[in-house]
Formats: sequence, structure tokens, C-alpha cells
Amino acid sequence: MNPVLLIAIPLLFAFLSIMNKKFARPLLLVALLLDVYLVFTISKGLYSIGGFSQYGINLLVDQYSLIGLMVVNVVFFLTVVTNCKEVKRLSTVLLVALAGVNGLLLTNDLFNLFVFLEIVGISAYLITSGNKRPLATFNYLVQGTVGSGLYLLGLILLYSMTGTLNMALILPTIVDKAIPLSNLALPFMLMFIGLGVEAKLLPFNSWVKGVLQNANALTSVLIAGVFATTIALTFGRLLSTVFVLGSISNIVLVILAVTMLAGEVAAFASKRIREVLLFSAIAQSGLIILLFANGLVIPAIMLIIANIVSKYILFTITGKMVDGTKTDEIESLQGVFSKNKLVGFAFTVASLSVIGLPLFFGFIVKLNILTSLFSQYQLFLSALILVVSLIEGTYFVKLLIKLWYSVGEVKTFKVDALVKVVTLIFALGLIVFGVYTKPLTDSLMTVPEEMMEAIAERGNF
Amino acid sequence: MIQYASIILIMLGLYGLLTNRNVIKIIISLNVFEIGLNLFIISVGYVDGGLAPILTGNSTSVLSFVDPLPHALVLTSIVIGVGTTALGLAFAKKIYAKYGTYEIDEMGVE
Amino acid sequence: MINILSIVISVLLVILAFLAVSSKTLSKSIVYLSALSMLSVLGFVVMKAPDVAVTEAVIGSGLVTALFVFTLLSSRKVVK
Amino acid sequence: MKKVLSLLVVLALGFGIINSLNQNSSFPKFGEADVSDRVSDRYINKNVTEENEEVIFGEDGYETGSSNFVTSIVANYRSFDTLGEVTVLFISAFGVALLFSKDSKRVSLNFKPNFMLRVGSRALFGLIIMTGIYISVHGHLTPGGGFPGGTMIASSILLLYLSNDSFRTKIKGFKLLEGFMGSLYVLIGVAGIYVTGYFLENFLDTGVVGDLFSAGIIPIVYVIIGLKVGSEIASIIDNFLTEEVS
Repeated sequence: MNPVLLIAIPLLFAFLSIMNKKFARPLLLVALLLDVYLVFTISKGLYSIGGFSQYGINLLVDQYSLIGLMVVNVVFFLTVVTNCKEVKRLSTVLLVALAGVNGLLLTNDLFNLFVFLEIVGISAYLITSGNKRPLATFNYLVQGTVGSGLYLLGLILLYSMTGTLNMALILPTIVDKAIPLSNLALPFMLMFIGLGVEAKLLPFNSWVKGVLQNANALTSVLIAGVFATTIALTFGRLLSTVFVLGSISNIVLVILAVTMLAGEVAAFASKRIREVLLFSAIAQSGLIILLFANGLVIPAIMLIIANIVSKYILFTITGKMVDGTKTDEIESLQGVFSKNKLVGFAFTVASLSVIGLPLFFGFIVKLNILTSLFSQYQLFLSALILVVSLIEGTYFVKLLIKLWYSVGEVKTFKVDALVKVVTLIFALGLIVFGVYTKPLTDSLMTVPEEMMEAIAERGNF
Repeated sequence: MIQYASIILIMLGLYGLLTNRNVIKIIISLNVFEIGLNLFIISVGYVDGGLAPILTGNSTSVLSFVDPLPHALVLTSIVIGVGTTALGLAFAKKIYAKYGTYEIDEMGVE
Repeated sequence: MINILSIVISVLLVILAFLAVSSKTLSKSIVYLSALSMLSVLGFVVMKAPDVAVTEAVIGSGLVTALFVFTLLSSRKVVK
Repeated sequence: MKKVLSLLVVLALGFGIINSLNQNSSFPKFGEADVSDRVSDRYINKNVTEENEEVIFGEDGYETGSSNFVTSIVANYRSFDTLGEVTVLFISAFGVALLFSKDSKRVSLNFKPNFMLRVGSRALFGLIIMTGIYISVHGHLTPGGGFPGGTMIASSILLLYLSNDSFRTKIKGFKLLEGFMGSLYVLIGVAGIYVTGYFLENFLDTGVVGDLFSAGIIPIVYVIIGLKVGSEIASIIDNFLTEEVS
């Protein structure tokens, strides 16, 4: 099957859905089902749009984008299914967002990436507009627009030097023309900042708090789970196959390290459960980009998968919990899980996996990260990750103890059976993969090679 | 010369974004930023003495044209700019309906 | 000739951008923005980009200004 | 204080960018871009697969028959970007409608339209809408194309708003047009897959460079874009001209 259908079908349905509002939600579900089906049937390769080989726009399907597509589409589908009530007025926006997310993962063209970045960005502004805080969303919009503007500036500088927009051709052209690294520092820095806004990296992430602080389950899972994963994967592809960091790599590392530390410290200090998860998410995305910047593609993808699964569980349950109890102060939520044992179990598994305790998938991921870093002699970074994990462990354990052990009266909340089933399956998945990881590591083995193959073949067929 | 002016325009837009505390003024600064960006993109493809990229009369493609690709990119970016501006203004109207002012400082702590 | 024109345009662009960003009244700011956009059309023409010039003239200068004015119009009503 | 600080930061940043561009040996100076070194060279020669050949006005048999190179890029070589861009405008228009509540009335303008305004705007309405259509249709021959053309069509509707106090566009009709045109664009793309194997491939005869009926699907796509952009912008304007009933 042609992977362009992954983008074309949601778009077609989005255009159809505005003709009659009644059909919007069924169309969304059909499009999601079709996309999930398509993801598992498309075959690898480079697909041209319009038939202009390397001179037009191409879509690249390799192991990397295939894994990303599977994870993102499945989680997107489950998010919509488990939050069916909130979806109603946003159906068209979600259809466009689905197309944008798939486009970001598939595209092999720098400017096309910018267009999809805008599509995803605008749908994100609209998805977060439901939280009745227009100022926060406005802030997000302004920062997102400036970010993508800076990305565009970097892109055009790169184009003027290399004469191409094809991602697979940039690196070979740089080598061919022998462009010195110092000349590339400015465009790459601009593009890094531009994507950093969306990827929640530190000096550029003041939008996150306002937007996600009061978000419901749908919004927070979409923004912190689906969109964050997509942006991280896109960023990862750029960092590993297009960017030559060279002289700016030190600045980049400092930004990322500060992002991680500040995120964890803020999470540690926070008294609201959603803020804790939010700052933890910021720190995690810093870590993911850090791994990509160091060329550790396989651990980064493992972390991304672990992240989206645990983020789905944590944010869904928190969203339902806050809806039911009308509060997100940790103090007043004491002991909620003693009445909702199943949900509490899933939440606990997810948070323990984030910390990286043995028996859970997170442990395998952290172990993998540390061994890779040690083999590169990156002692400073390994120490940083250990410190960060320690802080993370402290506040998550503190949070779990508060949520399990009741003092006095206990608030209750109701959860749909569907949500229970899905979160439990995901939690069990985290345990199963924590014990038996072989299929995943096997399928990840070939990722770095395949990523480089596209460059070696110079975008030809 | 226009290239330098366009970079100054981008910087002025950023300066406006940093200093202005009025929602509408922020969107205006955003527009200044985008105009600067568009001018810069076009300037990258300019060739001294090049023709506008349209084949007319008895001209052929051997003549030197300016680079048409940045023009196509700018067309896209202008339209995207209108989209975000319209959305930003819609949010501004929402903000006004909620707080009764465009000044962020007068809205109080959220 | 083109050289002098481009220098004049550049200087005017910077002046207008500064006025648009730093002017105290909103309506003046909007007018400066519209003028800036119109001037950038001239810049596009000087740089041999007729397609972009037409689009910017219609969309950037016309439509965006109209949207700004409509926003101001509707908010003035609420105050009264 | 904050202003001075921001000014300093911005000045430093701008100086840094200009300085590093000046020292950058690979970045072409203004006016010295080397087009033959870029992908655009292939676009100008209308041939991406084989060696460069001269393109002559008034002859046929080229990859795209559009005499406006920008149009051939927008609607053919990089048509996928354009689809994305139309989607951006679509989702913005939808979002603007989503943000404003359903119960709304028209913003009252502070003047009564007099005779001159009414007659003049009706005369202009026809002129502008014709210019808009002309520009959309001739996008592959002359500067302009779907985006300005569509916006002109939308602005002629704005004129009707100004002249007639009770005028209210039929949003439902615009929604239908918008959705229909968008679907048509995607379907043309999907048709490309089944006719030639590539999404958005130009599967019609490209014709003679410079003819009105040439360039295969480019004029069709551009007219679709024009109508879609027009209806989207008209609905944005309509939403901006309504205010919430409190």
C-alpha cells in the first residue's frame, strides 16, 4: 500500500466531515481504524509524490518511521476511543492532526516538514483551546509560530548553501561541496531552537505549563503523549541524518542537561499531581533529545516507546481522577487508589517503569542507555542520568505512597470499563517487555543502518 | 541591502514580542517577523540581472532567471501566516471577552 | 536606479517596522503594519518575484489589515 | 529597563546573524545566487529525470506545460506542500468558527450605507470577482494564481457586507464548497496513484507552453485552490464580523 494514504485518508475525511457535523465522529473513527490497518500493511521504501524522484517530495518508510507510525497511530486510536465524550466538537481537528502526525513521521523533505509542523501546531492550539484559558493557548500559539519561523529561517539558509531540500541529500551535498562546519552552525542552531519549542526544551518551553496545567485526559494524552512522541521522533531523524552539530554540540548539550535537571527539580517541588507529571514529561523529552544528539538511536527509541505507554497510562488515569474528584492537589487526593485498585495498579506500574525499577520495561531502557553511554565514555552524562533518576524515584515513590495510603476520608472516582482494560493491558505490556525484550530489540537492531541507507542512496530509487 | 533590512525586520519583530504586553501588539510583532522572514527567503534566490521566473513571448529557459523555488516557499508561508494571524486574533477576541482588556498586565494572575 | 530604489525601500521598511512595533495606539500600529506590508510588496517586485508580490498585496496587506480592524471594531463595542 | 535589555539582546542576535552570514563563504551574497547549482535549475528546465534541455515558449512535450515556473512548482513539483498549506488555512478557518460561539449577530458598523456606497460596491463586486476568477484561471500563465484569486473572490463578498446591512452569507453553502473542493483535491491526488502510480502526479496532457488550456492538472488544481481559499477566507471574515450575543 502507498503510505501517502495514511495522510490522504484523514485529510479527505476531514474535508468531508465539515459538510455534515453528524458524521464527523464516525468519520474520525473510520479514519483511525483505516490508518491503524494501513500502518501494519505498508511496505518499506521511498515513495515519490508526483513522480519527480529526488527533485520532488518523497515519503520515506524505513524501520524507524514504521515503528513510530505503529506506536503513534495505535495510541492515537486508543486515546480517541477512551475519551469518546470529549472528542465531539474536535473531530475535524483530530482528523487533520492525524494527517499531520503521520506526515511528520513520513516526510523526507525539510520544507514539507515545516508545513506538517504547522498543521500539527495549529491543531494542538485548537485541542488545547477547550481548557478555558485563552491566554495560555495564545502564548503557545505565539511561541509555536516564532519557533517554526526560526526553523524556516534555518531551512532557507541550508537551502541556499546546499541547493536542495531533500533530507537524504543534505548530508551528501555538504560532504561533496566541502562546506566547513563553522558555516553550518547558524542554520542548525536556528532549526534546533525552532524544533526545541515544540519539543519542550528548556528556554523555549514556557507554554507547556499554562497549556497542560488544567488539561483533561484527552488533551494531555494527545499533547504530552502523541504529539510529543511525534516531535521527538522527527527531531531524532533530523539529529541523526541531517544535522551536523559540530561546533554547537556543547551549547546543545548544556540546553538539554539544564532541561532535564530543571524539569525534575520542578516536578520534585510541585504539589499538584498534573504538574508533577508535566515536569517529568519535560525532563523525559530532554533526555530523549540528548540521546539522539549523542547518536544513541536505539536506546532513544526504546525510551520513546516506554514513555508514550507510561504517559498514556499516567495522564489518562490522572485526567479521569481529576474529573471525578474535582481536585488535583496531592494532599487532598490521599488514598484514592485504595478504592480503585485496578487503576491504581496500572498507575503504579507505569510510574515504577518511568523510574526504572527492575522487572519493568523502564529498567531495560535505563540499563540500555547507561551501558551505551559507558561504552562511549560519557561519564558526565551517565552521572547526570543517575542523579536525575534518583530525583525522579524520590518524588514518584512519595506520590505513590500518598495516593495509596489513606488518612481519614477518601475521595472516589469512577472509571469506564474500557479505560480500565486499556490501561491494564498497557501496564501488563510494560511488565512483559520488562522481562522478555527480545522481539523489540531485534526489530530495533536494523534501525540505525536503515536510516543511513537512505543517505547513502542519496534519495534515489 | 534589502537582505540586511529583512534581518533587521526579523529582529524588530522579536523585539516587539519581547517588550509588548498587549495581545494585539504581539500579533502585529508576529506579522512584522513574518514579513521580514518572507523578504529574507526571496532575497536568497535573487540573481542580479535575472528575469522574473515566467516564460513569455520568445524567451527560452537558457536565459538566467531568479530562483523560483523560494517564491513557491514564500507563497506557502504567507498563507500559513494568514492562518495563524486569524487564529491569533480569534484568541485575542476570546481573551477580550473574558478579561475585558488586551493588556496582559491588567488581567491579573491567572 | 534599482540600487537607489532598494536602499530607499530598505530604510523605509525598517522605519515602518519600528513604528508598527513601538507605536502606542493600536490603530496606528495596524496602519503602519499595512503600510509595511505594502512596502514589502515593492521589495518583492524589486527582487523579481511577481507571484509573491500579488499574493502579499492581496492577502498580507488587504486581508490581514481587515481582520485586525474587525477585531478592534468588535472590541470597541463591548467597552461601551 | 526590560526594553533596553531586550533591545540589547536583539541587537546582539541580529549582529551575530549578519556577521556570521558575511563570514560564511558558502552562503551566496545578495544577488549572486547560483541557480544552476540548485534543484530549481531542473524546475526551470522542466525536466527532472534527464539531462537539461532548452524550454521554448509555444512548444509542447515538456514535463509541465506551465509557463510560470512558480506555478509549476506550487501546483506540480511541490503540490503536496500546497495541499498541506490549504489544510492549514482550512483548520484555521475551522478553528476560528469553533472559537466563536454559535449564537452571534453581525457587528454593527457605525454608519448607514448611502446610495453611492450601495451602487458602487455592487458594481465593484462584479469587477473584483471577475478579476479574481481571471487570476485563478490564468495562474499558470501570469503572476497570481489560486491564492490571490481566491482572496479576491472573498474580498468581493466583504464588499457586499459593507454595503448591505442585512446581508449574511450562507455559511452552509461555503462549508459545502470548501469541503467539496478539498475532497476533490485529495481525490485528484489519489487518482494519480491509480493512473500513473504516484500521488498528485500530473496525468493529463501537458499541452503547449503558453496556451490557456495547457499544463495538465495545474490549472484545474489552481482553480480548486482558488475556490477553496476563497470560501475559507469568506468564512473567516464572516466569523470575524459576528459578535457574541450577551
